[in-house]
Amino acid sequence: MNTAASDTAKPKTSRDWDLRAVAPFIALALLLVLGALANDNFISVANLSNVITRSAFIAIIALGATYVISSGGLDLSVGAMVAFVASLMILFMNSGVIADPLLMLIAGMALALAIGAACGLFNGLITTVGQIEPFIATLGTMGIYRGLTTWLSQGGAITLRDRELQALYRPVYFGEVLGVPVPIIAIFVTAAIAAFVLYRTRYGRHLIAVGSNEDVARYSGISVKRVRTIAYVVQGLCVAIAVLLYVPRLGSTSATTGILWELQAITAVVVGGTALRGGVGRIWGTVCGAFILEIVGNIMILSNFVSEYLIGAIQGAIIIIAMLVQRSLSRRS
Amino acid sequence: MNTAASDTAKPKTSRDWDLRAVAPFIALALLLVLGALANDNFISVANLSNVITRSAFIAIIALGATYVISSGGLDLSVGAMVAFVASLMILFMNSGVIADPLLMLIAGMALALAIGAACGLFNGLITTVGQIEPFIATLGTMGIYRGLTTWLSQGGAITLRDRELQALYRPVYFGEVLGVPVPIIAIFVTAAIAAFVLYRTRYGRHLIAVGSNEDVARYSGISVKRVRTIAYVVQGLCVAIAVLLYVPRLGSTSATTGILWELQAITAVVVGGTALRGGVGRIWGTVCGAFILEIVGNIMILSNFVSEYLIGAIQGAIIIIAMLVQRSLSRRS
Amino acid sequence: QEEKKVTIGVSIPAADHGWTAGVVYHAERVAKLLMEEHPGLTVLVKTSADPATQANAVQDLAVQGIDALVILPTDPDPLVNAIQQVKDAGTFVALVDRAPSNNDNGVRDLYVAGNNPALGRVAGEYIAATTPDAKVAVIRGLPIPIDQQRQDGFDQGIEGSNVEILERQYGNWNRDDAFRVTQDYLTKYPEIDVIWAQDDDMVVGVLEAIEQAGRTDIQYVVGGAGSKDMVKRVMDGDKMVPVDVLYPPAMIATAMQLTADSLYDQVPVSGEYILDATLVTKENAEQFYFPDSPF
Amino acid sequence: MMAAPSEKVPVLIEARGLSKSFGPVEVLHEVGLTVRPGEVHAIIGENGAGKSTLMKILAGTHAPTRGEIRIDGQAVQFSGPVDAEHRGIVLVHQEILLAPDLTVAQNIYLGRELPKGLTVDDRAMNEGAARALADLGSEIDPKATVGRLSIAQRQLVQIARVLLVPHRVVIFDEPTASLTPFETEALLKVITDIRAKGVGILYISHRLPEVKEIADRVTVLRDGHVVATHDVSELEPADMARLMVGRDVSKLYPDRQAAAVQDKVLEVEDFNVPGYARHASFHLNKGEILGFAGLVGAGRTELMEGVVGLRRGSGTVRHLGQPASFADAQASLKAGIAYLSEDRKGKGLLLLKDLATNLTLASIGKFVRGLQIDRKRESEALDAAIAEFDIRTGRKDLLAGQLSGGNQQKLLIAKMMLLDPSIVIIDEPTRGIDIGTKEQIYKFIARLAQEGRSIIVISSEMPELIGICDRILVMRSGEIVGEVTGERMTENDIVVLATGVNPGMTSGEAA
Ligand SMILES: Nc1ncnc2c1ncn2[C@@H]1O[C@H](COP(=O)(O)OP(=O)(O)OP(=O)(O)O)[C@@H](O)[C@H]1O
Ligand SMILES: Nc1ncnc2c1ncn2[C@@H]1O[C@H](COP(=O)(O)OP(=O)(O)OP(=O)(O)O)[C@@H](O)[C@H]1O
Ligand SMILES: [Mg+2]
Ligand SMILES: [Mg+2]
Repeated sequence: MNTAASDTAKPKTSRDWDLRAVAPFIALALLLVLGALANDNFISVANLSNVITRSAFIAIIALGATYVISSGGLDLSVGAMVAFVASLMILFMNSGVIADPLLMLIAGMALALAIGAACGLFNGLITTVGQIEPFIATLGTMGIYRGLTTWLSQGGAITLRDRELQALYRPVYFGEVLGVPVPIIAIFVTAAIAAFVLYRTRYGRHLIAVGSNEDVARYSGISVKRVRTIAYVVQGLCVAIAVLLYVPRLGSTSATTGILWELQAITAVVVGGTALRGGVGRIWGTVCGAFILEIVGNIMILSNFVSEYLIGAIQGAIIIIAMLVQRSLSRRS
Repeated sequence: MNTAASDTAKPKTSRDWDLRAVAPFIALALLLVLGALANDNFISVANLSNVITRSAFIAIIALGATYVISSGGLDLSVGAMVAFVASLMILFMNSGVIADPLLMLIAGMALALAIGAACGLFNGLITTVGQIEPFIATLGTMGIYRGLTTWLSQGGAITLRDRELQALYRPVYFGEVLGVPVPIIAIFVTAAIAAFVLYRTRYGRHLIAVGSNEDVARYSGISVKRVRTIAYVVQGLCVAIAVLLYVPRLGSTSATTGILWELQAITAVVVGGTALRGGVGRIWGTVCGAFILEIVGNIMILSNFVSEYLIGAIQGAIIIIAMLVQRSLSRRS
Repeated sequence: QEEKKVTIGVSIPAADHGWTAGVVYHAERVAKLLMEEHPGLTVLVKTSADPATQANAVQDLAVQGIDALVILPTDPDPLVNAIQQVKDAGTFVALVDRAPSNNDNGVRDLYVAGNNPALGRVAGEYIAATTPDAKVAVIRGLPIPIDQQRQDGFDQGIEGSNVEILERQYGNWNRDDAFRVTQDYLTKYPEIDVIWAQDDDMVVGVLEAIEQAGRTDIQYVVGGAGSKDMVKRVMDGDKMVPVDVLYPPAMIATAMQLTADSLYDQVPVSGEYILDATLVTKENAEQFYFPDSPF
Repeated sequence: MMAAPSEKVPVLIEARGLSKSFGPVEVLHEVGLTVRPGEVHAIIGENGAGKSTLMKILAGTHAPTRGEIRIDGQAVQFSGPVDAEHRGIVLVHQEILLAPDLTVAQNIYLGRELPKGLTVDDRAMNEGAARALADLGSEIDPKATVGRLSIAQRQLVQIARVLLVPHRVVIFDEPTASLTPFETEALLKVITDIRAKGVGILYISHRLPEVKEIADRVTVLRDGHVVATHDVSELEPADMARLMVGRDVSKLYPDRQAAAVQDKVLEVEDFNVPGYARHASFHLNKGEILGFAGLVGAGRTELMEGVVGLRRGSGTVRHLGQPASFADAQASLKAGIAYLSEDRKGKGLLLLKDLATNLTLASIGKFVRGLQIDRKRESEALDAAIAEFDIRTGRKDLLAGQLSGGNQQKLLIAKMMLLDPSIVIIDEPTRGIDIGTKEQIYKFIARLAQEGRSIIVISSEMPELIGICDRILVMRSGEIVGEVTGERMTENDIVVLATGVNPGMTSGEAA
């Protein structure tokens, strides 16, 4: 043990932080090079646009997770919440209470956002008012949301029935604006808003304070419970936005939708440079982390060297290597 | 990650601590009452012995998790590690390199322990020397262990072929000593050793110090990396012990063995009163937590009130309620 | 002679339990055979763990340029759109096993399937015929549509008989969960005649739990799919496993074969090929026994 | 006081030309220093002068950028604090470094547990810890969890821990900052004892009379340079202050008239904080400075935290005549009541965030324009605070944790003042603050009162309370046991009330 070790643990100047913030982007760049070597098609616009488009779900959910994690919380229920919100949304749109498809679609989307926010609020209240460790609280609600979805779907799938509605809704995932797929726009717009709120507003400041040191926040007159609860609500809204993109893609959902997405979202957040202990939030890092995860999967499928049995192992190894690269980058300097 | 307001987080008298430590046992007692109301057979010796016996895997793994978590770490790879160690153990015993079944069995068991320790060491080194956030590091190794298992089993099952060996091995799960099933003995012996090491030895003291405040431990001349790494090795050994009990039960393993056991183990630890932030370790609480999880599942199936679709939801709700009961217990006084 | 260059993409679920492992095994086996047979042919086999990643995998295959797609969807409805895209690009699509709600020529050219409702029905009929007054405990798989189809088939199969279903619980197609559920069934019901476990993997756990409890009231267990272990037991005349219901993972091989034929022999292959859910008995077991398969 | 060891005695530890830079900023410049066996060598200097940094280098926590350390004439290089400890050089840190989840005894013996077979000998360690603490005049329960102790108690535990190591040189970095006279006296006695055994001692304190009392030699640091080293006999506290600050600090406490108005802005009746304070009743007048004295653990902090809603408590509180009940600090801050915690690291500042973020944390609403935080105004506020409170920082982009202890305290005061509160409760306002800055803070407090604000000062330094307060309430064991005003505001009267040793005095005096 020497002093050098303890010195790196606590960065000395804001400089250090900058390198840490850049590290995920360097890891992403390295992966792009690796991908280009693995398969010629990798670097094509079509492929990259595919990959980024489909990272939208995890990226947007991970934006919410960045809020929760920077506030010192954790949400394991997001995958189940996707299934739950999507089920209710589709069931509502299948119910036919509104005749006009467009109106119905808008109502369905509003409903999804409301349910997402409500689920987030529920998570938030259990952890803050109920004072239960977030890991356990949201593991519990994960069970609840997934169980309710199973019950709603009676163990099967819930499929959007109305063809007209489906046709109307399809462009939300498959459409393009000025040549850019809608989900990509959704990622960047959501991230921009998230970044603005986190870095530029009063609430964002409070969030980071709560995550850094709860007591300091409390003594500074910040309502820790309120700030944290809102973070969970933001997470719920992000889940709902992901659902808005998810439903038109597959037009259907089931009790298995979104399984393990929580781990992917958290991984994206951490790979993006946000520490799990709270107090730091890196919105753009998170987006980058989500891209990294998706690209690793893409490279696995495009390259033909890896036995499909080993894909999981290689993915795991790549994540670890990416983190090691980050670490060694931020240690230099 | 702890939302508890600081005055409950730092209890004022030694009373409080005791109540917190006792809370899981009270929750367990309440569950027993609930179970007895749900079904007459619940409280029968046969049923309870079944339930406790099969909780052995999670309980023993969770003991290791208690070490890792009190040291301020986390291990998400344990479920995959179970599958990996079990696969290698069975493949070795199928290889027939040792003719005598008993010797082969002993060699196989020793091998399992060695592999478990090695996997733990690998996890430990990545998080400590590699300085990667444990959540991500062990998520990565989870992928690696599970991927390797899939590859070893070619996606199928790996079954112990030697009938004689199997017969010899069976009592390790199904046998009894003085009427007590072997797995139950294994739980309590492992827990007693774990408690002794954690509470009574120098290493245990250092472990808690590292989890409580890393800098302080370092200034006290404790090698933080060594202590943490050993905690992961202990976790690996606990996984191996669980494997030793697991293999004789079905005589086979597959790539799906142990899926989500990591979450169950962590839940058991937290339900048992150990905080995820580290610095506190409750061995007997963990054992109690593992029992609680298994009993909740048992009650679900024994009772007739719950639709099979809703079981997950009710289980989630019960965990949350159990934690709320704990909280309110430790707040009173 | 110069064979024309053709690429077939095969997208199947990851080998996450016995049956899918069998699918992977057969896909790999036939891919090799086909490529030997046709020097110009490339077969890309890709596995995915869940619908979302499989949709990605299909997209990735399409990016690489394929002439035909053989797909066994993890969950069909969520994948319809992804398949549709490939189909709309003019690629030949063979859909295997799991059908979406609208399974017509607009979505695919060829449909090869085992028969999920039949798997349930055959098991139900066997139980109704063998033990018409049996009390049956059922262990289901995961809450997804295939499971529901098997369940509905089973209910049809026992219709009209006195067979009583005690309970249905999810065993998640997992041996350990099946073991746990069975233990609890045994505690809860003093008398069970038959356990239908819907899948051979789960039967392993069921049998161990019964043996441990030392219960003799259970007359037999019916599984499904045709794993080599269970087929072997049927072949050997195991009392507890008198029959098995076939749901062969080799159906992927059939689909790949047919697809290759349609590309090379210019024989227009299309329509539906539904494989039977054959009842495996001691008499016919031998022909369904593949000792080399992982499943 | 003992005679200083003669110049002939060999030097125990010596620093030669030590320099230290953090990034581009040099905080120590060519510092030289010697310590002889049996000598108490005091280091004094303003906040941020580099005292702690120098000590950390001597104790192996930091490596010097240039220069060398010699022990017994041999040049050495420490691989870390543990290496230095093995060579007999131990440091009592200015910040508390204890594991909050372990007990007192476990902390004291951490890393060198007494073995008993395979296990650790908890009984022996508990006894040893109790003895070590008793030597320091404290009765802290060795089995108590450290997380539950007050700052002062933790400081004592930390000192006990260090003194248990075999040592040749003991470095105390502001050991008395959070101690009351009672514990301070015990500590000084301990120091006298170990010095008699030939141990060399380095001693940092901002309490100059204490330095005068205990030290043999004094080295003054200013901006990382050694200004002078003198035998203590050549220096009076006033000279020390002048050397440190570079100007005369003859009049520490501002002149002020006691508030004339008897307008009660805050009335507290029968207030209870479970476990800490009982039946507390007091009031605060407009424009008044009210002092709270008491020994460590008297419950002053907890009582105030209860009143402002940071802690659960019950009782009647009237603010400006209206009944008030504050659910949390947000509520009390909104009512214009600000509480400055004594625990600046744990509850005052976000150590890993920059200065501006910390400064505006409680009052961020004032820096919002539209939806956005106005970064420019924030940075202007920081400039203003640095100027007004004389925060010594090399760079404005430092993290709060990188400020020296005293400067952190100034930042904390600046943070709360941005709220423009009408009632200010300051807990240990000058803990760890150099004498020059103290003067500024006292002036500042007086000015606040002049402006018509009302102030409660909790302090363990009686001279300070006597110097600036209009009235002083004394607490003992969770109860307000008396009030002293005017003529009666003497150290003796306060000590009698605080300790209760003169039984005839207590009951009749209660406010
Ligand atoms: N890790 C660090 N990185 C950058 N600057 C630092 C660091 N540690 C200390 N400093 C700076 O070094 C200077 C000296 O600090 P030091 O803590 O030695 O002061 P001090 O004399 O002990 O003051 P005080 O009386 O307030 O405790 C300060 O300006 C401080 O901001
Ligand atoms: N570990 C503990 N266990 C039991 N009681 C404690 C403990 N620590 C403090 N107390 C009690 O809490 C009360 C007040 O503690 P504290 O030291 O915070 O008071 P204070 O007057 O604010 O002291 P300070 O001078 O440090 O500000 C005392 O009655 C003391 O006995
Ligand atoms: Mg200092
Ligand atoms: Mg205090």
